[in-house]
Amino acid sequence: MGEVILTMKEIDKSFPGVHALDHVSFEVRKGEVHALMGENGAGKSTLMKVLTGIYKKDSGTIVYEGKEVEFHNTREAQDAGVVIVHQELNMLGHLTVAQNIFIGREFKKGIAIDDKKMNEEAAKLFDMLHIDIDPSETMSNLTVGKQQMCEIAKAISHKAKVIVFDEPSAALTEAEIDELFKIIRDLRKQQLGIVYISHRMDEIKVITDRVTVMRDGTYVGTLITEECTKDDIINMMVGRVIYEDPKQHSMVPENAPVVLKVEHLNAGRMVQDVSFELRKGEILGFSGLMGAGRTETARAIFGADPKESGDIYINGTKVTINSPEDAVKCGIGYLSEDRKRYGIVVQKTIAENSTMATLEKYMKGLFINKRAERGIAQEYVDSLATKTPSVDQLVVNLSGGNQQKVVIAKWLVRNCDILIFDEPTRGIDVGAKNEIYKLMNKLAEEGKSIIMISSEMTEILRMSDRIIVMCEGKKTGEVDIEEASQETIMNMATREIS
Amino acid sequence: MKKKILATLLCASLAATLLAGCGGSGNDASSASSDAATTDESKPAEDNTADDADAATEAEEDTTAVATTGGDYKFEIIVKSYQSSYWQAAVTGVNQKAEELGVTVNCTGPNAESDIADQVNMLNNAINNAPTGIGLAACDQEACLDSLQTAMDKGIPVVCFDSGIPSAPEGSVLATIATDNYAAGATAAENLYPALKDKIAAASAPVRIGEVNQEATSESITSRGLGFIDKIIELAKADSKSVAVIGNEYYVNNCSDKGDEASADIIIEVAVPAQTTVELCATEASAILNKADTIGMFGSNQVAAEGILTANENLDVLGTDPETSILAAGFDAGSVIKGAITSGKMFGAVTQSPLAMGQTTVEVLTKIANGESVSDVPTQGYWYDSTNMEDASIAPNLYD
Amino acid sequence: MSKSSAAGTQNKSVISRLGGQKFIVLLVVIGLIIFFGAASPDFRKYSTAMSILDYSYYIALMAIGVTFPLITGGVDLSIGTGLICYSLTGGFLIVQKGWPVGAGMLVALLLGIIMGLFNGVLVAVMNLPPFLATLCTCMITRGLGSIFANRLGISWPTSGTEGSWFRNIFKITVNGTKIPLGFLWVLLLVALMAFVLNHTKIGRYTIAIGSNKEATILSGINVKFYHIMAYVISGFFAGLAAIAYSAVFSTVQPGTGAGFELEAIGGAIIGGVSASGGVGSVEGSLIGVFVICLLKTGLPYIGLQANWQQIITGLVLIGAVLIDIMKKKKEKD
Amino acid sequence: MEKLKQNPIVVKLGFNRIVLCGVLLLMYLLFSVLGENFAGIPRILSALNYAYFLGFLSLGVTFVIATGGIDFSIGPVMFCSALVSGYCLTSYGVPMALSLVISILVGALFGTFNGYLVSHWSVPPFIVSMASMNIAKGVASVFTKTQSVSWPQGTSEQGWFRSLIKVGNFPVGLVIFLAFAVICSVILNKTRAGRYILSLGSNREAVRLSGVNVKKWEMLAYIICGTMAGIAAIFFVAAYTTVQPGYGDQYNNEAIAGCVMGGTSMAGGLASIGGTVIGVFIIALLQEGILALHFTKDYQLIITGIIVIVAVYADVVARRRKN
Repeated sequence: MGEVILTMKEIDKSFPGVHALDHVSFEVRKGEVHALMGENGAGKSTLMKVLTGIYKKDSGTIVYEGKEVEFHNTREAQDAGVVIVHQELNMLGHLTVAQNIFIGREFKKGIAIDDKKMNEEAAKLFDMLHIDIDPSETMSNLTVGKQQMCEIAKAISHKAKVIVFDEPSAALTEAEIDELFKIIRDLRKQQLGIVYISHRMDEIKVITDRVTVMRDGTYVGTLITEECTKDDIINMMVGRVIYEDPKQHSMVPENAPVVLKVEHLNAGRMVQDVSFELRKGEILGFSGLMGAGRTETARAIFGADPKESGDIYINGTKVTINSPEDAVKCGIGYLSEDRKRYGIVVQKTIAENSTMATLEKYMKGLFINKRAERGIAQEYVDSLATKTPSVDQLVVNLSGGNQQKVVIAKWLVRNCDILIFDEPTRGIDVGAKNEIYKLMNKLAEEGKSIIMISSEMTEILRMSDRIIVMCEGKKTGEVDIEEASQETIMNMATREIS
Repeated sequence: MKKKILATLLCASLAATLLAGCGGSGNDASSASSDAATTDESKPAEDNTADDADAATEAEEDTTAVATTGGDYKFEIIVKSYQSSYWQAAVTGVNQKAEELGVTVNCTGPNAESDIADQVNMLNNAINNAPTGIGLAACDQEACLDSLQTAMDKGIPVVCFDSGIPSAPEGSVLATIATDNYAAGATAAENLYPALKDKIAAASAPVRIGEVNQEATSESITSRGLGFIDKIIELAKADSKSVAVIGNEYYVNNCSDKGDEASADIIIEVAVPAQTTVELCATEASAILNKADTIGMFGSNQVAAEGILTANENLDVLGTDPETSILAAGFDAGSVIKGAITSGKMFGAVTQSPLAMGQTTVEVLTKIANGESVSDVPTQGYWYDSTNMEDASIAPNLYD
Repeated sequence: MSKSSAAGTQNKSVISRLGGQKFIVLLVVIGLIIFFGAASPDFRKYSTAMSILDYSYYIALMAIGVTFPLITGGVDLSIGTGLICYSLTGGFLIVQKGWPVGAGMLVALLLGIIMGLFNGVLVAVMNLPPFLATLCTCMITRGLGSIFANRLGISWPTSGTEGSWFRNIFKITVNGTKIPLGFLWVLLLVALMAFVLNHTKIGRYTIAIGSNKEATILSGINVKFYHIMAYVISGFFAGLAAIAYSAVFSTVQPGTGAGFELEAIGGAIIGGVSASGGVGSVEGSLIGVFVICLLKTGLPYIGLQANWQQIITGLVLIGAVLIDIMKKKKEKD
Repeated sequence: MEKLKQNPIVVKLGFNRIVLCGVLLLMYLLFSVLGENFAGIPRILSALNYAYFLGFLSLGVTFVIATGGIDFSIGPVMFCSALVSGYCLTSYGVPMALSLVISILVGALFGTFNGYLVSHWSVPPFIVSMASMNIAKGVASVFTKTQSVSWPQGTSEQGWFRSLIKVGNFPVGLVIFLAFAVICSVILNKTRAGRYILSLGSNREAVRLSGVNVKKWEMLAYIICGTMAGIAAIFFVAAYTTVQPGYGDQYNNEAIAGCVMGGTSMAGGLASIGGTVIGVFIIALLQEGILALHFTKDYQLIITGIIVIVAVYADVVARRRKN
């Protein structure tokens, strides 16, 4: 491990309503892989965005190669050698791989862009990284994993001195992860500083040299990987033991009736022959890696995307669900992973969002009964403890957790018996997370049935009565909570399907 | 009666000039004023439609005493559009005459002849400006009727030029200065047909005469188109040739005899583009010019004639020799058409005298303002071709 | 199952290698030519081809230009009235003020560029929705053209007169045969702009902006500049189109021009430019324009009145887009 | 200033709306001072004539823009409605009342066509507009055999429809127009249709995933728009008598401008009927005032364009500040 190449000191950053970074410090040395860990919303990505100039810090200093710097945009950061491989892929789908890699710094021959040379250079990069991708392929034709590789190649091509990997492995298969690690070790040998953000404990142990843990926007501590155990890290991350506690046994009575039965559901590449049952009062966890097909399955059940085949039974009766409208009529509610895009109408008030699925019940003749609407909205603001001055508040002004509660309220107003929670706590701070968990448990106790899709292992283990694991569009396992462990689930989630 | 109205109009307009702040030196105009006063009282029918106008006239009565009988007239002239140089010539004529007579004119007009609503707004606006008189070349015969009524109620005399308004309220339009478009269209046929006669006589198969009209809605265009068609039919029948009219339904249904395409010796094909623009006229024209049996063409206004010439830029089939080329007759002048006639691309054209028309309009309006009686002034369509373009009777009418 | 899908992708790649929608539309163009040719002997004449080409220049030039804003995911509605505005102003200076023809043409081009710049600033810097921004400039150019030209209809110098040399740019007579020189220029410009689109930074970033503007900004590219450039190109080509229009149709009338842009945009979309941006090609737009021009010029030959032509053009437009949508749907499934 | 903006009454009415009203009044004062005989009833009546049909077009298109779509076939559709129904009236002897109904029906039909293609086939609204604009012009032209149609004069037996605009000097049209504006406002703000139209303009997917039949509501917006174009046709002919086939597109821009000027956002989700009404009045007053000052329509177009740019820019800036 070499000298320190990058130091971030006392970085502070607030967004309206959220103190995202509270005087966080962090450093990277040459030739080390430094893991940055923490729950979702702990502030890892924000910290890295401050580093690369996407966000402007409120206070604090960044010292890079001995000089204090402040990058104003990613371009400046790149030019200085600080490159980020984003969690959300920043690809230009209509351009080719090589064109994406060299975007903004194309090789030129006269005034023309020298695509041939770019292809050659990209090919060289891929050779070096031992990746098999055709540089002239259109980006959108690649799998998510391949696209990720391109992002890495792009970062490396920047002659980077510090590379930040923001959850690079989330979408990758085992084999691809091995590839990735090989590359990272190579880079470490070349004395690059590497920041590795991940949730996966196993990976941290395998690849990193040091671990820095963040929680709720604060710095918790830094450990030498070799000297610590997994539990040490987890304790630092969670801060509260309760997180680590898996549910010990299912809360669902043996004789609980099956409310939802899905048989041989097929919908494109991402949903292949999925079958399962959901019982009354059960929380059924759906686990798997990013891109495993869980969300797609949920959307197909809900009628949001067309399905090719498969039967759905509600309370034993076969139903036809071709649109969300049908699904809602069958008593299914869907809380999307991406609230802003699929869950709420941000320019509308809490009251208006709450009755979005049930408006016909709040009519007085032709007109909307605004008083009744506000009444029911207020009822759920109270019972869900949504923090807002009034139900007339525009949803755009609420924090993530409270927005999520509005979405939940929307389905509760509808009185849905089956609720699909897709990543219910993504982007929600820890306190609010606990409230959401409590709420879900309460709903289950009241006899609602819940499908919970989550990428957070702790969440799955804590909440589920039963767990279904998916991988590459197929159901690869189903375990009761009693038998479930991180290892078994991860095993199923990464199982190569023959 | 007519005199009384005139007096009213005069009075109102004089007062209006004053109100508008153009009041000049005061001569004696008390006779006009007293006349006006009596007419006002004798016409209570106005009350229900234009309280406002009445109020205005009343207010003005006291001031008319100081108004002049001469020069301080103000006229609003509204043309159909500014699109073609025809209208530019008319406006030039208006301005020339106005300067000569020492009257004020304000010329307006919509951007396109199809902007009927815009023109109605302009007319209403002109009425609200309370001018001495209004000269109007109406885009549409019906759309202006309400406004004309208002003008009459307010005592503003209207003179129509270029196109008449047959159904105008009695007494609102005091004179019409217009060409008999039907006859003008026929003039084109009269001159074109003899040149084609031999070819028609010699032809073994049916021959085709094309006609491009920019639209099928305005009186002037449709009259010209039908005048041309009917004249050809008449002349052909005299030579015992049968004629069929095909193409645009309006012209087919309203000509004197649409005949039978299968058995006809002469086929008249009428094309109307979707909008009144040169490039669309050109597209239509080139389709007809391209047909092997076409021997003659007629474009019934400047835009249509220019469309034919534009189409010919490629086809190069127009000329003056009926044996080797298609003969085209146009309408109106303008540098493009004039150039084509000089260079032998176009056989000839019918021109009106927009310049004179403009001048006459102002003249007539002034006469009305002076209390003189006026009557309709028919203008003519003149046939011109390369042989007579320089003639003293033609040359002044050939505007650029 | 897997076998057939593999065969499917192979089929797709054959067509996509030939240019996807471009290829299909090219077939449509050829089909239309054959159809009209078979239906009307007059259509088969050389002079007809000349008329179609003449008619196509200004639309084709506009379409080449507007392809760029379309690919950024925007649109430029000001090119139609802009064309008339530039042509009127240039023509006014030539005819009324006695400027040399070359200078008038230059003015037309300059005005185009200025208007493009204005559009670009509105969209890229002030963040106005492209549709609205250019709708406003559409109104503004319509008014300005009329004002600049004193509301007069302008006839550019006609052939045979002094200063008509500029007409030879588009059509030259050699030994009595007319050579459609303009088509050559259009093809050259298509080649040039296809090169610009595919092999220069301007084109690359135009596609990038239409593909994912955020990501393009994150790549550290001066997005504003390149976004503006797309509209400048569009304006410049509207200026070129103004010259072509003046050369072919001589007379320019104030107050017209609204609707030209829709033919150009329609052509571009038929030719495979995606209305949501990111996808499109200059050569595709040209082919698309010919579908529209062929319909416009060809339908009169089979005896269809102008009003039917409009209906058919409308239906063809929807048809073209529907085919595209169906195709995408199928690919997705 | 900031304080003023926070005032509850100001918030309720909308700051932009108040500014627009100020602009309207200022313009009127300006024209009254500068223009000849501008102040007074006749000018206002004349301006209203222009405001009626434009207003109905704008009201209709407000719904479509609220869904995040666009419809610029409204002008030609209005002309098509007026031509088809007028032709029935004058050539087939259809009674006046029925003709008016036909006019509205033709508009509604085009609205349905547009709406169906946009909502059920996901054809981009821009392209649908372009196509149906051509189709409307063509259909009108074919139906009337390329003839213009002149509606009966006020004095004739069937001229009663003109009292829809005014009786004597009383602007009946204004009452009707404002009544429709109120109805539109109620639909937009107090009914399910309005709620869903606005919501789906803001976030279509979220509304769809709430189990709402978005296709139906989106289509409804276009149908309302088409129907309004049909009504606009009646007010157009009542004011201007004659319609000519092949035209109408000159009114698209002004109708959309009026709507957008009033604060309806092209991004969808935000719409203000009150704003639309003021916007329309501004345009109508502008065109009247421009004429009175002896300028040409060209200046009106330019000024309208600039006002829209300013209004939209203000909206963009306000939004950016909010986020």
